Amino acid sequence: MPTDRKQSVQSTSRQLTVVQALREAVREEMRRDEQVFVLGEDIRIGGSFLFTLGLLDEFGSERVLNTPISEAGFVGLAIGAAIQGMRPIIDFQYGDFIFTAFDQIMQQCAKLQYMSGGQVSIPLVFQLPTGASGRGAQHANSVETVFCGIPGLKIATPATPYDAKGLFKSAVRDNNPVMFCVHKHLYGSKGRQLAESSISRGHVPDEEYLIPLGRGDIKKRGQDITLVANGLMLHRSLNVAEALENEGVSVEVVDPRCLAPFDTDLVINSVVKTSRLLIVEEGSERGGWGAQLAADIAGQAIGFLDAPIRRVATPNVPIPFSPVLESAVIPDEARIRSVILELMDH
Amino acid sequence: MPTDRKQSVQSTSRQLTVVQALREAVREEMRRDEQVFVLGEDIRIGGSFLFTLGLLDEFGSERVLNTPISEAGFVGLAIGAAIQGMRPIIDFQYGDFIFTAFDQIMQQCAKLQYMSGGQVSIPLVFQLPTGASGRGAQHANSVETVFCGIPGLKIATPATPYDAKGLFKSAVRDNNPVMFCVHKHLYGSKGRQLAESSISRGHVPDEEYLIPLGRGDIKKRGQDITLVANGLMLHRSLNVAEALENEGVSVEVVDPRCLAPFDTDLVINSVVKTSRLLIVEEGSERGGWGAQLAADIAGQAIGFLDAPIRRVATPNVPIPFSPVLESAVIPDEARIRSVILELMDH
Amino acid sequence: MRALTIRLPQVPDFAPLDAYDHDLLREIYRRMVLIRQFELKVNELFLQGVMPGTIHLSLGQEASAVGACLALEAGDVITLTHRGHGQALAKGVSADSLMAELFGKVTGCCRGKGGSLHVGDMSVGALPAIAIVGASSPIAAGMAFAFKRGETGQVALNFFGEGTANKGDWHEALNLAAIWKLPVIFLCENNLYGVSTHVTEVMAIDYVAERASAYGMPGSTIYGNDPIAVHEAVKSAADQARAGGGPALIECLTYRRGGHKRDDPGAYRPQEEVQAWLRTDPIPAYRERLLADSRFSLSAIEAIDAAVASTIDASVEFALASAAPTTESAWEHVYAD
Amino acid sequence: MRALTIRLPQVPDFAPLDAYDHDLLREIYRRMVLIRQFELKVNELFLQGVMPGTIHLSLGQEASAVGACLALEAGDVITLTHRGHGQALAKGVSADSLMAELFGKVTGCCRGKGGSLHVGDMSVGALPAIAIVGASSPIAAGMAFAFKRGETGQVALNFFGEGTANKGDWHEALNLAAIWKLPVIFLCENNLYGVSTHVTEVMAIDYVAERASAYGMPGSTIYGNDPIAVHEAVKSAADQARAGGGPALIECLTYRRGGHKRDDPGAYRPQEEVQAWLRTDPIPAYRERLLADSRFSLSAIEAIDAAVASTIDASVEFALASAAPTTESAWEHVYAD
Ligand SMILES: Cc1ncc(C[n+]2csc(CCOP(=O)(O)OP(=O)(O)O)c2C)c(N)n1
Ligand SMILES: Cc1ncc(C[n+]2csc(CCOP(=O)(O)OP(=O)(O)O)c2C)c(N)n1
Ligand SMILES: [Mg+2]
Ligand SMILES: [Mg+2]
Repeated sequence: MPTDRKQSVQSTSRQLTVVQALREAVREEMRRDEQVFVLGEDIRIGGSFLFTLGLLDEFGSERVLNTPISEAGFVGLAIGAAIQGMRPIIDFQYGDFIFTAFDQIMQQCAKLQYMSGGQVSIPLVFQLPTGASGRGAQHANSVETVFCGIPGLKIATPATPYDAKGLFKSAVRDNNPVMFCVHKHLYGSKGRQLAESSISRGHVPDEEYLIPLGRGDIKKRGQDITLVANGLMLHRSLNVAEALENEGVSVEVVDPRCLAPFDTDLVINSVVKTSRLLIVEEGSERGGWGAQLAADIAGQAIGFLDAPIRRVATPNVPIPFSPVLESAVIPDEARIRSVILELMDH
Repeated sequence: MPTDRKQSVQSTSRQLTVVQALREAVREEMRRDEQVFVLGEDIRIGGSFLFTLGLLDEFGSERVLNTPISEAGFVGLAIGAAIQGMRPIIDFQYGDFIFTAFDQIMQQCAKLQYMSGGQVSIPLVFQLPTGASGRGAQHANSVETVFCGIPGLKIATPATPYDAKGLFKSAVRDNNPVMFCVHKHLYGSKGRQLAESSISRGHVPDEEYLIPLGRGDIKKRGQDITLVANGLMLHRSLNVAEALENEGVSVEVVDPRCLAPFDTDLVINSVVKTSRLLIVEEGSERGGWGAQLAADIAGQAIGFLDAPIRRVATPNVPIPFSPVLESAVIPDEARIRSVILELMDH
Repeated sequence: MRALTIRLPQVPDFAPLDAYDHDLLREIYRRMVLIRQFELKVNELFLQGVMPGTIHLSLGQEASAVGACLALEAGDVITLTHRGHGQALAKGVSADSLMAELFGKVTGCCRGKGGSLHVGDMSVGALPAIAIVGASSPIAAGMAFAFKRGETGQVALNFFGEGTANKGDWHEALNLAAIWKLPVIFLCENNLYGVSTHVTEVMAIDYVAERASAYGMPGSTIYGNDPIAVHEAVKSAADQARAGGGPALIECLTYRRGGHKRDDPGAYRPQEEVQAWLRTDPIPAYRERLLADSRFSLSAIEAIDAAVASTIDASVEFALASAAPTTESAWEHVYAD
Repeated sequence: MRALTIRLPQVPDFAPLDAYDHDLLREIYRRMVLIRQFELKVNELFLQGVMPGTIHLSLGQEASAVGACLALEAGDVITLTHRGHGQALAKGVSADSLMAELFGKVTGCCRGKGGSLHVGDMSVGALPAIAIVGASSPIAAGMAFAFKRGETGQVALNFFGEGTANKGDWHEALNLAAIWKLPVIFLCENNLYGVSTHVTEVMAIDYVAERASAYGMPGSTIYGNDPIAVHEAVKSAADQARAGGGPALIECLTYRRGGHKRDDPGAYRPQEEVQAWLRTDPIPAYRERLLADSRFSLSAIEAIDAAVASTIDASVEFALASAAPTTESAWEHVYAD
């Protein structure tokens, strides 16, 4: 059964990086709807991860706006514009900087629709590079985690070019704020040293398509254990799963793709089949989305489990700079593999 | 076996409200160590919940500072002062306003100690009224939840005057940032209409004592089911547990008292005995501390469970203003009771 | 306290009213009285313990809310503060839906989900209020951004208090509005206090409007208890903004007649200051000026008072008679479709 | 782009050096060269692919870092920016520990946990750098608060870029410092760009220092490529601050010789501007002035250059020879005891 990643090596298919797929998505949506515009720091030259590269030429500086370094200000501004019918996309240089605008997210953007009794809605996409990439603690947050508990937000964490494009287009058309979190190592932007750059390329069809927010995807079928992972961790998990297949352990790899809404049913159905669950995420273990998923399964499907629910995540530490330390704390293939084997012993 | 709440009706004991107990704690610590000072909005007249009432008279305006409405500014200022050896206590009017200073918490306060390789430490207490109290969505956040996943922070959520005082004194002496979250309905400040004001009074001994951060407390012993709850929910849970005792259901009520560090062992030991676990919290279900606890138990003690791990929490909605709606979403005794009974049927 | 004297009211000579349109003058009066009566009634209902939640009254500040809102077009929008009843009524939110909202009823302007801190009605251009100090300023700039981009000719007006000018969001908003020349008016209701804290304690300058130059924006400080002065200032700023001239900062000096919120007696205020300001109550002052204008008779004015009184009574009846929201509605509007 | 001309360098006539202490003049030179050589070496190591992480070079901005830091006392503290190597060396962080930090070694000033974006050494008064733009300003004010409260006579200096002046944290910090008269100097390195974005695009005023008046604080704009001018300005602000006169804002006009960070060629900058500024390189300009002073011979200066070169070489050797942190150390320092 071919996974998305496998499709990527079919010679006939069109191969894009994640950031190329995202640029296609944003361009298509900007052509389709002139209320869509992009703002952020230095986006006229492409932004930090080249998400906006070339947009200025096609759409002009009225729709591709360089902002001052004023995150709370321009998030608030985007909220106001969205309330008045526009559909802003905010490109963050690093998702990490959004914490300086956190009140605008948590208290305004996520709640105004509700507080107003439905009088306003806020279609607004946040393009947020997430995760660790060798720059120390302040540039290494798994930002998606922080937003998981906030009602009113949607959260996407695509791992492949195909998913990135389809989800991004849905995000732009959604009438709610969407936190679109892409791992910094997955964009495949030129000039960026990617730890695992090969995994950033993949098949993207020519024809238009959308992927609904909230629908997960089984990236590899298997019988023995359910492994749920997203973002960069999905790739590491798939590598392990593929290797284990040859060793007789059949891992089903589920990519939730979105953290809110979360496709819990997809996981439950898989767990019913495999009776074992491992959750892999990059964010720190305490308070991660994996905790919520584990709790949901322990609440709704505990009877199907033959083993403890295990999690592999970063321990509760800020991310250290030194490359040896960064790799020591962030889940790697060896850790994922060994926990799978432990669970198979149950 | 008497609980803290039961002690409160012993006629010989000294009875204080939570806010009185807190004021005693802060006063004692300010006398003990002149590096301790308090800052916040309008604290010279007592602050929002009268936490600082009378402090100005004893300690003067050099140690009791009214700030401008500049949360990020004065949190940062307190961090700087702490780095230089002072021990600031920040009184927030409502914990909800801390989100405008979130970067200072998440990226600075929680990480500078680590990033600097231990060169600095930040002894800093945040006094944060938390939870819903009839003021609509922007004043009703369970702020403790948001901080749970941030390594480097400690979090206390006392529910009784005794715990509040003992934990607060430990918080002031701790060399780390401590988020001290007290439910708005529990202070017992004069002039505040308290939904359940009786529960705010309790025994506080004359002698000095400390309660270590991270040690939970069994508030009621029981055999049949473990119920973990904090803050206002602890009181609702105890009411239910006491009523059920007469109906032959013996509920063990565990108060974690702190969310970080979390006394997971105390819960595990209880679950080993009871084989059933219910977690009750006011924050919204998705991403709550209860999810983390459920995940930990599902990972470490799943074999002892005879029933699913259940949670009672606010559903994933912002808190509505209308009193009928607020009470519909926030866990009440009826909901707690019915889930206990469901679990007992397993 | 630094410079108490400059914080005492400096009541200017009032401009004669002859130059003004009769209906406008009348409506200014009516709305000021509407706000006053509405809030007195709300206060009473609170003291009786029948009204839930908390309230922040704007008694004494009616002139700036009304002067500002009546200088706007119907299609223009305002953002409101935690002290928003007056701003809402000034912009045309109905007393019925406002009162019902305070009672948490389904007929409230926000279906009972907002409450006193979040009142507003988009159909009259009043964005449901944002209670986090400073957070509304960039949002107002954003609405203005949409107006400018859509070339709609609309203007946004951001109400805020002087205490709010020390928030980072406010700073960022003013800068964004200035560099992009957005049609937004930042309207400061400087009532000298943020809760209990006097403005001189939290700013080392005399007036909030002095900050405008930091953004390259025009700023002015006016006597905020004269609705006509406020009206003039806002009208001319709105004209400028519509013409592409960008934002402006207008500071209205005014005063809360009561405390910060219902349980606050405001005892932290020096008596000299309180007494001096209480004498400047905008409503009697304006009423006198109307009476001095031959176009307004005492009986016409009393008729307005009476009509307002019955509007208020009706709004209470309406609110009390309205249903509470259904429990199921708590689950609605978390996400838009 | 508005007003390019006012953004071209306005090189003033330099004051003669005779009035200055020989050792100070020498040390200014040595530290500027130290920074330059350090960063050129770091750049080279990056291009070779042997250095991990990312770097933001301050080539061209040496004069303001050195002029400012040498105007402080040893006990004074600075906060550093993302572009902090120069600030660190200027304040006295050793090249060895700095280089080792960039390599993520346990001998680094932050034990390898910080990296290029977070360098600093408390023992010389350099708070490990804060890479979130604006966040360090209130923290600097807080350190100054402790100095004032403890009557220690120390001063804090907050380095920030002109782009940072649009952040809310910065605004709140300046206001707090002003109302509490804290001994803190806000030192703006205005290199005209925040990443690719020219200051004229994000501010509708000419100079950051114009914002000082919004807080009731003295502000000045100086030519930042003259270390002597910077030294004078900071010295007098520090004297004021120590005497209880409160904070000051000093804006140093300077320029990045390269792009924002290693992978940025800086191609968004107009050639006219780049060329004009490149001609103002502070190091040769200052070197010439030294040579014009009879107290400095060419050979003495060349000896400094040579000594610096070996310091840098030694630092690379030191860093490369140092051990990586142990894996266990990743778990240390999350909480203080
Ligand atoms: C960020 C934030 N901090 C604190 C508060 C609590 N608070 C509500 S109103 C208020 C005072 C606001 O003062 P000002 O801006 O002058 O408005 P006024 O109340 O005088 O109308 C404060 C501190 C808040 N709502 N938001
Ligand atoms: C809050 C925040 N937003 C964005 C960034 C990304 N960033 C790093 S440096 C920089 C430019 C800063 O410009 P300036 O203050 O002028 O300093 P310079 O780089 O010119 O020294 C930006 C936008 C950040 N670190 N923090
Ligand atoms: Mg005020
Ligand atoms: Mg710059």
